[in-house]
Amino acid sequence: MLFDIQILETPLSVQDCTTFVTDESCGAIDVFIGTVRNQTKGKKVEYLDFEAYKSMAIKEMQKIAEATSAKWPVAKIAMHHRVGKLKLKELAVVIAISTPHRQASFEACKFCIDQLKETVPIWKKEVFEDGEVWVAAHP
Amino acid sequence: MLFDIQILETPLSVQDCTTFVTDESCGAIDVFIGTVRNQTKGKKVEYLDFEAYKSMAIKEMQKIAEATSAKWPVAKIAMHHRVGKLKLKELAVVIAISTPHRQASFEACKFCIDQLKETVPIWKKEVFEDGEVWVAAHP
Amino acid sequence: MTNTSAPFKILLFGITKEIVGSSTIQLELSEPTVGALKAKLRSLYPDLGTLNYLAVAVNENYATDQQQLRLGDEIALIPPVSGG
Amino acid sequence: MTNTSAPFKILLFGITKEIVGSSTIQLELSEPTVGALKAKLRSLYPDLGTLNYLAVAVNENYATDQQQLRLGDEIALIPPVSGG
Repeated sequence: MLFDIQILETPLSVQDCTTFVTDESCGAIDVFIGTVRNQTKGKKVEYLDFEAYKSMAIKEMQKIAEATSAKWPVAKIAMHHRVGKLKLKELAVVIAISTPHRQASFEACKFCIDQLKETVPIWKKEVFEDGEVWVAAHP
Repeated sequence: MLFDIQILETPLSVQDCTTFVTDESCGAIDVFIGTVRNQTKGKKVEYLDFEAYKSMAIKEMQKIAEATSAKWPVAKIAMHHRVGKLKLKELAVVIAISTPHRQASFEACKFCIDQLKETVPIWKKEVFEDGEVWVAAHP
Repeated sequence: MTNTSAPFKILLFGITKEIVGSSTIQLELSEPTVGALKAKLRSLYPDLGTLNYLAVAVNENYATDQQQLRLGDEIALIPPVSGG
Repeated sequence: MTNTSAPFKILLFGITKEIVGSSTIQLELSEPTVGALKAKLRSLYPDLGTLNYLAVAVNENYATDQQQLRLGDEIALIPPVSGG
């Protein structure tokens, strides 16, 4: 299996992703990790709440992995996204990609996270001390 | 401490590096991992043997971390390099960098590994079935 | 509307779930297309019109406004995504 | 060379260690500079001249050929690096 794509309600493991993609035909792995930041535009974030249209999200992540493999000489891709309430510093997404050489690993990993943020039906609500907002919903 | 820079004779831990750099001011971590590949130009590799001028290598890695922090809004950098004999798929280097936003994490991490390969006094011998070669030593 | 089809069930997520006040709704449509569905939803829930965009997925794929809806299709409203 | 200084000790790594056959050597230099050191080493060990490049570090910093060497300096030959 080339791709390990999951949406999880439990904490993500970077190690699980890097172990999955490690391949003896490859000299490079790039890993992107999205973590919960303590502020947005200067406003203090208490926690994030992620919701997914899970079955479609998995399909869209699969499409991204396939598109990435078509553009770069990728051996394996792991793409794990967390849902539910996430505290500061917790991992929201981990994407790991193995390639023979390093340049492709960076380009492919950046492509994956950029695409994920465009097309995968997952929504993030930022919860502040005095309110909450669905990110990017409004102009 | 902003930087965790180490040269180790024992297996590297991606988790150690990502845990070190995780920071609540940051939403992004990029990690580069260099792993042992099974071939070079079609020739089957049995194992790699890394040697370092350790005290100077640490200083050069520190300089790279400082240069990276001067160019991008980096919170923390972990840079671990292994020495000794490494089997296929083992980790030779792990570089993890946390930044507020993702674009900088990719750029900063790529800069670090590119620089490391240019300036840090560490040498890699590829050992084949029928011989061995110090990488990049000769034209 | 007199010439109604049987009701379509629509899945709601994120801010659309909050605007509608439910995680699913059932609607009748005189014209069974994605475009007609969006128009009807915007007339029933004007706050949907304030979103940056509003897509519709049919059977877990993004759909165009022209796409026909069929009974049994899994239909979902997709407000602006923000994963990662 | 009659006007020799006291011997300098040089650390060797990777392929330079293999070419010289030792992890350190001691040398006398009529002119205590990095350039003179490299020239003398290349004459003693011609295989060093086949390398892609050969740098010298003095006290753990890359040195230019013009740099003066002083007794007690930590001197190292740096063949082409290949970490990562």
